[in-house]
Amino acid sequence: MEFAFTEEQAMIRESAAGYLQNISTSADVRRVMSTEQGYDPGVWSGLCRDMYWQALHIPEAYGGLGLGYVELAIILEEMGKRLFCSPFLSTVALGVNALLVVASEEQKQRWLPEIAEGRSTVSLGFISSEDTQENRQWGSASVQSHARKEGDGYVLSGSWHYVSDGHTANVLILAAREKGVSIEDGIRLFVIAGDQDCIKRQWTPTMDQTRKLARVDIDGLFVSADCCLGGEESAGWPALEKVLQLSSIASAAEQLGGARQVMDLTIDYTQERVQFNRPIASFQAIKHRAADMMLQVECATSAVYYAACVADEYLSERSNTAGDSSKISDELLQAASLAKAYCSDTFFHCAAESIQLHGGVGFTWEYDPHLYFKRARSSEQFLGAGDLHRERIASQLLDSSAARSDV
Amino acid sequence: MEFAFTEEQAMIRESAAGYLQNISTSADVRRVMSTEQGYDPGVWSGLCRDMYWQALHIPEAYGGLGLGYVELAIILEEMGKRLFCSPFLSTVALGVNALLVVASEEQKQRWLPEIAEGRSTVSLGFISSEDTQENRQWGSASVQSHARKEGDGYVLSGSWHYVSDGHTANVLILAAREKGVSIEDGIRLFVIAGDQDCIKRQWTPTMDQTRKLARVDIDGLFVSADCCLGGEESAGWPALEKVLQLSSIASAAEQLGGARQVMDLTIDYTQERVQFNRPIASFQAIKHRAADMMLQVECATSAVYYAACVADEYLSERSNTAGDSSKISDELLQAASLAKAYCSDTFFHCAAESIQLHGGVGFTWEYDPHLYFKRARSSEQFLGAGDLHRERIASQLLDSSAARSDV
Amino acid sequence: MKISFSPEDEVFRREVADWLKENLCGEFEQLRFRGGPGDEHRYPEERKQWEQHMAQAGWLCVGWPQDYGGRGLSINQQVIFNEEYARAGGPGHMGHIGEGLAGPTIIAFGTKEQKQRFLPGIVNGTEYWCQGYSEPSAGSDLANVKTRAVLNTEQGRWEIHGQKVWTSLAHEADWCFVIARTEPGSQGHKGLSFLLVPMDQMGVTVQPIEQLTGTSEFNEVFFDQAVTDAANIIGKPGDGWKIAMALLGFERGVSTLGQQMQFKNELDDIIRIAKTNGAAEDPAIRQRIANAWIGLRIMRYNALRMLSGEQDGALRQEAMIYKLHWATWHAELGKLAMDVLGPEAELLDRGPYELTRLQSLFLFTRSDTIYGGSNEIQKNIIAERALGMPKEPKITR
Amino acid sequence: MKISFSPEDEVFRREVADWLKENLCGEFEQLRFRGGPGDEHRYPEERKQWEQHMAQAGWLCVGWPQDYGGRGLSINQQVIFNEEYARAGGPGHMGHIGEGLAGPTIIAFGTKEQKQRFLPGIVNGTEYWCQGYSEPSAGSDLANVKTRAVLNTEQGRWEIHGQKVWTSLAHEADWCFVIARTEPGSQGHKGLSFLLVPMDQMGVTVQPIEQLTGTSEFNEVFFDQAVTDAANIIGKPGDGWKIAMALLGFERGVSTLGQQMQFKNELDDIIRIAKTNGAAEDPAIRQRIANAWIGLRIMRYNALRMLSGEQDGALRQEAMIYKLHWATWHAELGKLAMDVLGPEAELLDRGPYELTRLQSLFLFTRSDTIYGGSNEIQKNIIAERALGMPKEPKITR
Repeated sequence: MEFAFTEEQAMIRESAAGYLQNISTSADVRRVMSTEQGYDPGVWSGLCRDMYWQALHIPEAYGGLGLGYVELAIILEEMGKRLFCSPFLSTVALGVNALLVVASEEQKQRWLPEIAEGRSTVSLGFISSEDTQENRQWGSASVQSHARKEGDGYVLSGSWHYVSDGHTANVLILAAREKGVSIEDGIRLFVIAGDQDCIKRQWTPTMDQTRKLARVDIDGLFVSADCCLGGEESAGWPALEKVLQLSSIASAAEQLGGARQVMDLTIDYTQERVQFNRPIASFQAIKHRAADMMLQVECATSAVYYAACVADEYLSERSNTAGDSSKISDELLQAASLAKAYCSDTFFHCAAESIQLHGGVGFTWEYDPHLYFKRARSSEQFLGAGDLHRERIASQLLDSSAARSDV
Repeated sequence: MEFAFTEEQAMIRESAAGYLQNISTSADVRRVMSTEQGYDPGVWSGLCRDMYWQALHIPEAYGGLGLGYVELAIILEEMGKRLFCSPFLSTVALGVNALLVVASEEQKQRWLPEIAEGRSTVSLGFISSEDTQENRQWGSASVQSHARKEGDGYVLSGSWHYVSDGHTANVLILAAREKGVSIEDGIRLFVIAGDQDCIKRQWTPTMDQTRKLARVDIDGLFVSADCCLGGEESAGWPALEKVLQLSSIASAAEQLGGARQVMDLTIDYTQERVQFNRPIASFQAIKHRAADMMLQVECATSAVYYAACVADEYLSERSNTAGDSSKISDELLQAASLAKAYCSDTFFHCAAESIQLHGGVGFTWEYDPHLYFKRARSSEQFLGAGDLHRERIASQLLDSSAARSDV
Repeated sequence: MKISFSPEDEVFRREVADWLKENLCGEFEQLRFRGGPGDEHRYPEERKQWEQHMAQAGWLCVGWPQDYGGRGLSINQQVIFNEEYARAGGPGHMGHIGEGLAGPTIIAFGTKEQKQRFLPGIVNGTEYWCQGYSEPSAGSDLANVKTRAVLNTEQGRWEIHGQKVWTSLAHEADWCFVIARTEPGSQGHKGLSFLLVPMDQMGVTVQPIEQLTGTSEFNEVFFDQAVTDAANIIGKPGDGWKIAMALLGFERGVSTLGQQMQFKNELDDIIRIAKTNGAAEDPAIRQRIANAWIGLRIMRYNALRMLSGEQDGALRQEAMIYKLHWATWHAELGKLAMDVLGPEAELLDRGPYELTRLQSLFLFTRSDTIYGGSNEIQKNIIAERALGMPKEPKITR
Repeated sequence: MKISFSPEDEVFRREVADWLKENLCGEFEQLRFRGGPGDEHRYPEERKQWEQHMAQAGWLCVGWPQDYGGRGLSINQQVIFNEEYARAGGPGHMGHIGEGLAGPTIIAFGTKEQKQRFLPGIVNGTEYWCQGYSEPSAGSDLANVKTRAVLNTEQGRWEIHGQKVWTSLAHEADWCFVIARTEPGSQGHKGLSFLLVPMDQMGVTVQPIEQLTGTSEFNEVFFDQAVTDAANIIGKPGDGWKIAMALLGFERGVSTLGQQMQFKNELDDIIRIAKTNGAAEDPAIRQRIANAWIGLRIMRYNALRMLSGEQDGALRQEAMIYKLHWATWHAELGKLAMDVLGPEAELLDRGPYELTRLQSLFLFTRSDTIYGGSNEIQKNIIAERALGMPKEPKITR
């Protein structure tokens, strides 16, 4: 047990902070977020070449750096601080994790190296119901696209909503189920090239402009059986669920960065802003609210890095034994929901406080708080907000026969 | 529309405040709360004689003062301020309301005058399940005592829990259902003398010592049919529910008083207590928390007197037409749940803040905050806490075909 | 104490409802439910026409005394009028600053000539007003006003220099009432005056402020050698603080009842969506919807308490909490709207940045807790004035 | 960064668990899960015997260096020891003030003679300590200490006058460390000294404070011509503030991990009840239980962050929030316990005022957010020291 960053990890953070500070200023964010693409291809390919972060937790066997989830969380936290606009979260948290957890050896060989080399971005779409209530749960019921078995492959049809960077991703991983099958196991993941003519991909403009969503429509696309991640008998919702849990931890790390940065810039502002002849930072009510923010941000830090350690253990147990024990599987669920619930609330709270404590300028377009506020809202929603994740934890604690609150 | 107190109402408040200030000091409360009886019989009979509050909203036809629910709320608010220990709430909110809403003309003639004259205290027991989950809901499922039809009457059996002042009440009104009948209409209310040998009544000591609870056990007591409130075909849960709604408004008024008083004494304390060379009331964080309390207390005031006006309209419509329209019936449910939910939260919040802002002495037995804190907790629970009442409102707003959010 | 209206009042309610039904249609139909907070910049010309149409039937300034062109309605009737107006979807009043602030101030403190000059334009819907209070470095702190005005006795006019900010409707207004420092070197509350300044002149520049919604209701107003006639001062030089404080009282009038009906429309929308999209099955959402409903009811009875009883002019406790309560409530409603919508909440009406009605609610309500006295200022006021707690100590360093 | 323990550490964990299983039984069985907060006054003699029993096996002061009689455990082993102790239901340490505060202070600042005199009593469980910090009018404000001590050079002893308050276990303690003003007329942080005073003397009176629970863990301690040997001062006269501040750092040690295990026992109780009585079906309760679980996990990782990495002695950010976090969490847990119990929560164990375990939790946790630096003080410290925000301005009037 050693719950502190290693020297190497501290160096990774430092270099990430320095790099992002140059490529993701407020002006950069504003410039890029107003485009449909949502990222600067030159910046992205530069990052892939210089920093190789897209390959961070891809094993060395597939051309990656072979680092762990703690390192990934560090990078994401730094990106979150800068509201960095890029397909990183989609590609690494959704795409790479799906391949690591679900894909067969052949599929890993096929796809991971081209991601590691920065040649492909990836996204994953699964929400595809027309029933809002099903979609609200971010669960297996939201997968309502269909994959009909035909010959040596499948015919895909459906509309996938809220696909992060889905309109620009080179590779799409899509979840679909056999028609008429409502059980969790009836779900399969398919990996396909994104830019095929028969795939209609449409950017859906969003309130948070720093993260792009798309809708993907397919009406009867034949894909061969080897596009089915992990083989035809594998996958299913339980595997996809693990991918989403790993992604939740990644998203939480990014939220943590956003929360910390928006807190810091707000406290800086209160030190400068003079009212009634004093910097407003000297008013006790402001100080106490700042302290409340710091408490939450520090707790969020513990939550994220604890969850990252669990993700590390999960991925290494999975790669060593090609399966996962129920113990580590339960722990991943708990850690992911804990981190996502806590960081969602923390980021939203800090961003809302930021607008309030900035006063009048806090709700102008010109100042930055609204960018964090909108990101806080969109990332809170992404993969489920606090209530949903708390209910998942409650279900583990209360609905099983034995209490599992082990510290 | 005139949402201000009349001159007469202002006078009632003033005289109530003056009277209670003398009979319910902190020392009085501490003396009386440590007894099993829970009130001072001399003080109680003095109050009945001098103030006639027990008869406040009993119609003049039955020897009462014939005043309204707003006046009742004023008295209860003042009692709440002083944590007055007496069977007033049980007798008037539970007892008199049950008789007003459910009893037949003969039964009113029989019982109301003796209450009006201060000869009898009353209580009402209905929670009688052994299943905690049923009891938590304070609803019809918690009525699990039995009334078996036998000859010209009924045989009562059961154990009634959490009966306020049930061990001292001269008259008991008890809810029971036909065995095997689970529907709401199968419930009847029986009014009986409290001090019969075959009724086992036991004080159950409670955390809040200012309000006494008892358990009432009956094993096969025959009561004649004319003890059945409103006649054998009347009553049912819907009528009892209205009684509990009226009682919730009464309880909320008392909570309001408690909240306001504990806020005031806390603010006074912060003005006196010097730390770091200043009264702590001068620290902005303390001031803002005081302002938050005042906001809640003022909102609670609006909630209580709005609800009291609705109760007034309900009781007068009922006495004029011997029935109630669905409109006023819905309004009573909403107003009662609104007031009880809001005042429960407000009182608990203010009492907790009181302990905190008193610092060290706040958690001593010697200072008063803990008395309010414990009363806040017990009254929050009584007839259901905030969540329960909010869910009742939500059910009206969301589960019916038409939205009913009419301002 | 009584919450129901008299039969006579109910007759009046029908009269208002009928008039609105017969008149808020045709060319005005498009204005229904428009022009509220976050939407104030829409249809300005059409809304002015609508207000002139109302004026012809005597429905502007209904609470003003008849002597000044008002309808002289009782408080109860004003409550009813505002409720019915909002229920019918009557558009946001372009003239509300004139009707609710400038007018009452002129009635209370103006000269006979000022009343004759300025009140008819407000009552007729032909002259519009904006408010010059906040300044960039003063913010919530009126005592720190830096805009200065000098009386040029030769030319018989005030000359004004300075900058105001957060001025809503400035680009639509004919007049602005400006708090300016008229005593050079004065500090704090002293030496301020309350001036009426025409907007259509060289010396006044209006610069819209782009908000987090991407729209601009608020403006910066620059006064650079702006002028107004020497007579256009309310009260005497140096009375500015006193008048500004009295005006704060006018702000909390019956129009709040109309505001509440708008809030009710929003809450009804949210309830309707929740019932349609399944959010109504989510227990946490249910609790929050019930809470929102409770808060709105309480807001109504807070307002009725303010309006009932003797109007002795002093701000009572329930009035001091009013702004803090509604602003906080409204911001929470905005968040609730998003959470009821779920993932769909992110999707814009259309690109590049056209917000849906509820997104606009969500974002714009973040300003409710800031403008017109932020929550923090409100809490200071409550603590110090209502609860008698000490003021902030003076700073020595 | 790594959250699992090494195989060697897991071996040690079994060793601790086994020893406790074999020893915390028989005559000591009754002490299991006793003596925690709100229960500190129970079984004092039996618990002292238990601590002496532990001492014989070397299980007191396990984190102290072996040179001073400790076991010299690594941080990880200390974590494990405290977790297993709490998991086994090990009773609250009577000696925790000696082990966690007095001892480390003497080790850091004491003379060789003081170490020889005082440390063995702590390590052996034969001498117990209490803490004389707070005063009635000083409260959270150590700089305002009024207790004074004068060196009587003739008799070679300090003479102490004054009053301390909120002193837990004072009636069971052999020694008290007292912050007293030794420089007459000094103000604020200056002129304070850190004295070791024997409790068993005429000049010391202990008066229990009755709490809202009806029990008394805390005391007032009166010093009226109390004396202690001139040598019983830590550091030099005037060093009191410096030493007291250093001691604050000692307070946040590995013992917090044991405290968390007690919290876990409480949460497990609540979960068990909720599953039994149906509260587990209530969606709002489910959210709150999940939240409590989340808070406890985070508390653990906050603590592990404090204990990991380089121990440079400076209080890091995660350490500054620690007290505020656990105290607030614990008070909420108390309320949750009541709400899970529902109406039953009101019923006492027995009259006249014997609280149940969970009632005691509910009431006693209200003090968690007050003693040892109230939440308000914690927030001031966080804002000023961690976030660099300005201190309160000095008062001029």
